[in-house]
Amino acid sequence: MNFKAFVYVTLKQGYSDPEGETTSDALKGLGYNVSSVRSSKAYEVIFEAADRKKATSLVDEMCRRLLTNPTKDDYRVEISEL
Amino acid sequence: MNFKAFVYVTLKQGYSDPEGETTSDALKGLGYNVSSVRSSKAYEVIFEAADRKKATSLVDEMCRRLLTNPTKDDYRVEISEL
Amino acid sequence: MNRIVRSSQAFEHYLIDLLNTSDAELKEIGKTLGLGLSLQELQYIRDHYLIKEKKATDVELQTYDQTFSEHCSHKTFKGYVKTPDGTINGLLKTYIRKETEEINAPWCYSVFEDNAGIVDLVDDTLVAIKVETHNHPSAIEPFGGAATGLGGVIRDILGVWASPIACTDVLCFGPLNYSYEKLPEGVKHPTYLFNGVVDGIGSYGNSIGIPTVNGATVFDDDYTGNVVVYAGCVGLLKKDEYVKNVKSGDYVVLAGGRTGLDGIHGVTFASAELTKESEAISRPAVQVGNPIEEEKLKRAIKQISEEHLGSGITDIGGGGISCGICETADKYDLGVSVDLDKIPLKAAKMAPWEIWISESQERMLLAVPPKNLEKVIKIFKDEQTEATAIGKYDQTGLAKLNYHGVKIAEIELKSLFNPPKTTRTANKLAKKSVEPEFPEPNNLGLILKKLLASYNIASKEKVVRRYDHEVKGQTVVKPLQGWNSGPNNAAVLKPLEKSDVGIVISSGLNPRYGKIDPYWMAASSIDEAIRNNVAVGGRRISLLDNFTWGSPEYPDRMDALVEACKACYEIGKAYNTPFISGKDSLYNESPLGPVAPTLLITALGIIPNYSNAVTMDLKKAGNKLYLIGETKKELGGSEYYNLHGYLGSSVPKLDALKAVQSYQNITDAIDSKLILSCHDISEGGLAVALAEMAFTGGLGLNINLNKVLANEKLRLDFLLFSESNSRMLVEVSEENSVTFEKIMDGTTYSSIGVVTKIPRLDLNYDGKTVVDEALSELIKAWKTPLEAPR
Amino acid sequence: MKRHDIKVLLMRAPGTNCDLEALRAFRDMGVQAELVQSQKVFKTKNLDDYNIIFFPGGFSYGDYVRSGAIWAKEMEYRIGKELKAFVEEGKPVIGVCNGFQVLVETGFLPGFKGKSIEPEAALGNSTHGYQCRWIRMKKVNKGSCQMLNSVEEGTILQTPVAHGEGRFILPPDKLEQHLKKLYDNDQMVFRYCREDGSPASGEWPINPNGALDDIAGICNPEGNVLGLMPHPERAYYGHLMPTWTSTGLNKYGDGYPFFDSVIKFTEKKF
Ligand SMILES: Nc1ncnc2c1ncn2[C@@H]1O[C@H](COP(=O)(O)OP(=O)(O)O)[C@@H](O)[C@H]1O
Ligand SMILES: [Mg+2]
Repeated sequence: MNFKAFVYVTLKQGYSDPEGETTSDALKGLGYNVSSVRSSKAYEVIFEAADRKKATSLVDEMCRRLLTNPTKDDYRVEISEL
Repeated sequence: MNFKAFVYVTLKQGYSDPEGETTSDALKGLGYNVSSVRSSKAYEVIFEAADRKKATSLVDEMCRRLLTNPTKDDYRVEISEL
Repeated sequence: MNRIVRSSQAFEHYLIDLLNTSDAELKEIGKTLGLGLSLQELQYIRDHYLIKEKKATDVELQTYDQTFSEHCSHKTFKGYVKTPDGTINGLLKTYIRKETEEINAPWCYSVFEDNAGIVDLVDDTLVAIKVETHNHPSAIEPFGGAATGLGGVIRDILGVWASPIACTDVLCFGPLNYSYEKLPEGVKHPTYLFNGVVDGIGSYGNSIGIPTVNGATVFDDDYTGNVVVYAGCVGLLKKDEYVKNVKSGDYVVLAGGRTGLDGIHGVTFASAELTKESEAISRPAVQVGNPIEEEKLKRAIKQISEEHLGSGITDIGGGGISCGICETADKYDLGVSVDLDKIPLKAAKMAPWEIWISESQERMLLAVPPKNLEKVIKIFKDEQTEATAIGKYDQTGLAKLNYHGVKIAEIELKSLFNPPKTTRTANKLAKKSVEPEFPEPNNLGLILKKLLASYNIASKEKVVRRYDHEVKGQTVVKPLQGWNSGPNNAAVLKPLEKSDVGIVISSGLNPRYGKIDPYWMAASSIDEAIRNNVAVGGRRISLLDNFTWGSPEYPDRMDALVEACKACYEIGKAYNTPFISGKDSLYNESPLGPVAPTLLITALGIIPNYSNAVTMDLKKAGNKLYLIGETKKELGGSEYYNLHGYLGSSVPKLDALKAVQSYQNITDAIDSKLILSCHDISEGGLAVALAEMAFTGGLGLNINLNKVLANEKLRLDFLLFSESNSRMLVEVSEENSVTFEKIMDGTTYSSIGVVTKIPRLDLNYDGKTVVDEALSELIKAWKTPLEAPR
Repeated sequence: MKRHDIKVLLMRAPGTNCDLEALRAFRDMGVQAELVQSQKVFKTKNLDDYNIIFFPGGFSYGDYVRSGAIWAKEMEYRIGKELKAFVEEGKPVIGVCNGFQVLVETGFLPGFKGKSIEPEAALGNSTHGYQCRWIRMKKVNKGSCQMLNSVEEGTILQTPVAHGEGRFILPPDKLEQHLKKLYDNDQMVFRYCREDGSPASGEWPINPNGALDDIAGICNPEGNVLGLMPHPERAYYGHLMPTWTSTGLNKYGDGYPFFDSVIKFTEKKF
């Protein structure tokens, strides 16, 4: 079965986020009333797995092994069958 | 009123996504049955606006003015009141 | 614990009663406050407070903790070492500094004193250089760890008022094909570390706009658990910009990024009442670099130093502002008072002690005379960054900290900078590696291609090209040579518009030799760094030592350290190359064991006229090729043995006096413009060096191996792949060969062949062809391994 | 006008870092070149006082969001009108690397119908990630880009590239049309090429970033706004060339004719 997983990777609370801060300053500079911006990354992964349960655990593994660094990142996954 | 907007910026269909391809290769290298990866960026913007309607149009403006380049990017916004 | 009580202040502030504490209580206090202090050090502090008859505060004890740490005070290198042959009083003093002092080179401007070593360049221009390690952070978060490592060493250069002009990085990983199944829990895969570290260095160096021009990338099993990341930086300054003149009344100015909870480690101050407050704030275990912040700092500091507006400067690294401020005050025999509440914060809530020891990145500390304060603050502001006066130096000899008007610490600086000396023990382990025996293979061409394709020899283009090595337009000899991207020996920069002087940067490290013999490992690293430097035209060389070692609490690791330090003294002295700076990173231990003892030697040379610089690519058919130096059966720790799965014991040694003579002659020949190309012989030996010169230049070689000078008759594979030190290959035109030979007179050299138009490497012995390979095959073998998909 | 009267404004933002080598090249040309932080330009400078504007490379504002985007939008907001007027007067505006990205993000390039409100092109992620390497680019402009007219059509220049986002792309739905316009308007200026001058045809690393049609640099239809990814300022002197130790050391390198032509044009035209 084919699955599509959206993986959102955000910096954990407490980490400074230079990209978010710079973007926030830039938006303020353009005249918007912005108080903060957090930047994050997202991946859309299309992959094969035997069933939904297996798919969920596979994505989780991918996140921990490659897509995120648990020391500093939080992540959130949305899975759908294709 | 304060609003929180999630802005997801993805590459338009038809463009190659080197980062996604590298990630996909890496996942394959780790033994996963991945057929493709698309990478994208996301911003969580906290800002002020008079009402929801105004908020929606403001975020749209921010996207068109700074957060995306219409030549290559598609975007999607989710707004919630804080 | 009732020895620690919260004071009556509204903010977090604790008083600690040290009076008559037992050893057990001291240990308990240390544990509760998350201090890394040893019992001996805690006793020292207790006795100090006994005399003062006052309670200690949390901030004070944290300050001692930071200042006494291995990172800030180098206890192992400054302490005693008990060896079977007697006690050494300080490795640094006994070996490294002694070498420098005895050489006493007049061109050494400031050594071992400041954040970086400083030597003369030309006229009133000085060069500053520093190399740092960032191993532990890189093991946890390779991108951020490596990036902030580079950011940190760049600040060391800013911290002597210099403008950075180039960076270096030396990286050691486990094999990229390491099996995932064998990885212990918590150890990240070498490929993940490799990609992260290289991207981290690239991202920081490229963004801040400093070219990364030299380095090395090493792979070995022993680095699987302990990744090693060295980052270096070179900068320029004028003599009159090197202002070190902090006076009572000068302001303490903190500039750059805001202070947050980053890098406040191992704190177990998690008593019940605290957790409630601290829960909401998580402490980042690793740091996120912001190169643009540092880029702005760099611009502002350059202007301040050109206008002589500061009286002192230092970077903020390990220990945070606690170390920077106290060290500065102590260095000038001053005292200091600081208002911690004036420090701009990025986290909403921080306890005073956290502000004091936070290791947030991209911050610098300046001392500024009152009359210049306004100007200095404005310069930072014009660069779109922040600077704040947070205190003042005075004459008290004390560091006094206030928070919203309340005095929260008062520390006697003298007590802080005279910690009790540590004693370590050194003892050899009775282990002996043996020399392998195996038959001579018959297809040496195939072996050569396999060696070229081994991770340690293969092209590092994938790494090197991720770094901008051209920015600033000063890189005259680039890391990779020409359109074929061959491996140059060293980088040459031409940093001054009005002078032809060049700076030559090279490095040497031979970790595998260290597994056999740390003395000869260190000696070989020194020779390699110098050899690489000399090969492009460098001279008047100074050295930096960077030790990455296992825990000094094991006698065998200490023994290896002593041996390596001895070699630094003896070999460095013989080469007349003073050490000017260095750093140690100890405690590199993992579930897979200690790191291989790894001494990185960085060599900084100069070349009076950059246009005499020599690259390693063959230049023209018909020219003669000379081999300088003697070849011996020295394959212990070699790539060749490794290819067969052996370590061996015959580690390369060297004869310093002979090497010095031949290097001097090479330099003379370069100055006489006789040398057209030159390549040092290192990993993979003679055959690999020949192949690299040939395919980089796109020209063939016809070599008679009978002409190779060896101290005994060697098996052909040993002759081709031995890694004997102090050897180089040199290309000279037919018409200049007589003059060249005259210059080389008295050293070991021989003409071993000619450059040809035929694009093949043709090696002959006793009239028979023993290797005959197309250059296209050789370069393919060399380029493919690291270019393969990630 | 006289060479020493020519005034060049080099702007920089936090993260700009190829400014000094560009400044050095202009000064060596004998013109007055000034490097000014853009906040200062916004507050205290008058663009009318200058004859050439140069946007150097680097990572303005960390290249966060997209390379060059934040700086471009800031500039548009603060001095958009003045910049537009400067361009409309026909004065040379040059962007190298990050500067090219800025000119695309501000809508000056390709600028089919003058400055566009939204970018009409993009410099996307390079196919092989960040790369610092030497490339060859061929001048293909037939004359519209007058500032480069002293560099003959067909000339091959060796210069370094160093970027992660430099892959020139056009919107997929308008690709054919836009590309045709670039040719019809003579907006093509530099294309990545092989040693013999033939096009790279997308082959890496001859085309180092996967750029559409091997595009290394373009100009606006009027020819006075020029953007390119490669760095002529880093190839200005002979000793910066990658093979000077084998081909011989000349005083100047392949970047020199680029600057030489821009200055000669300015002398003549104004
Ligand atoms: N991690 C690195 N960072 C920067 N430059 C590197 C790195 N690794 C290798 N290099 C550069 O690549 C070139 C070849 O390196 P290497 O293969 O180690 O050469 P050698 O033949 O001296 O052993 C040198 O110019 C070196 O500075
Ligand atoms: Mg090598």
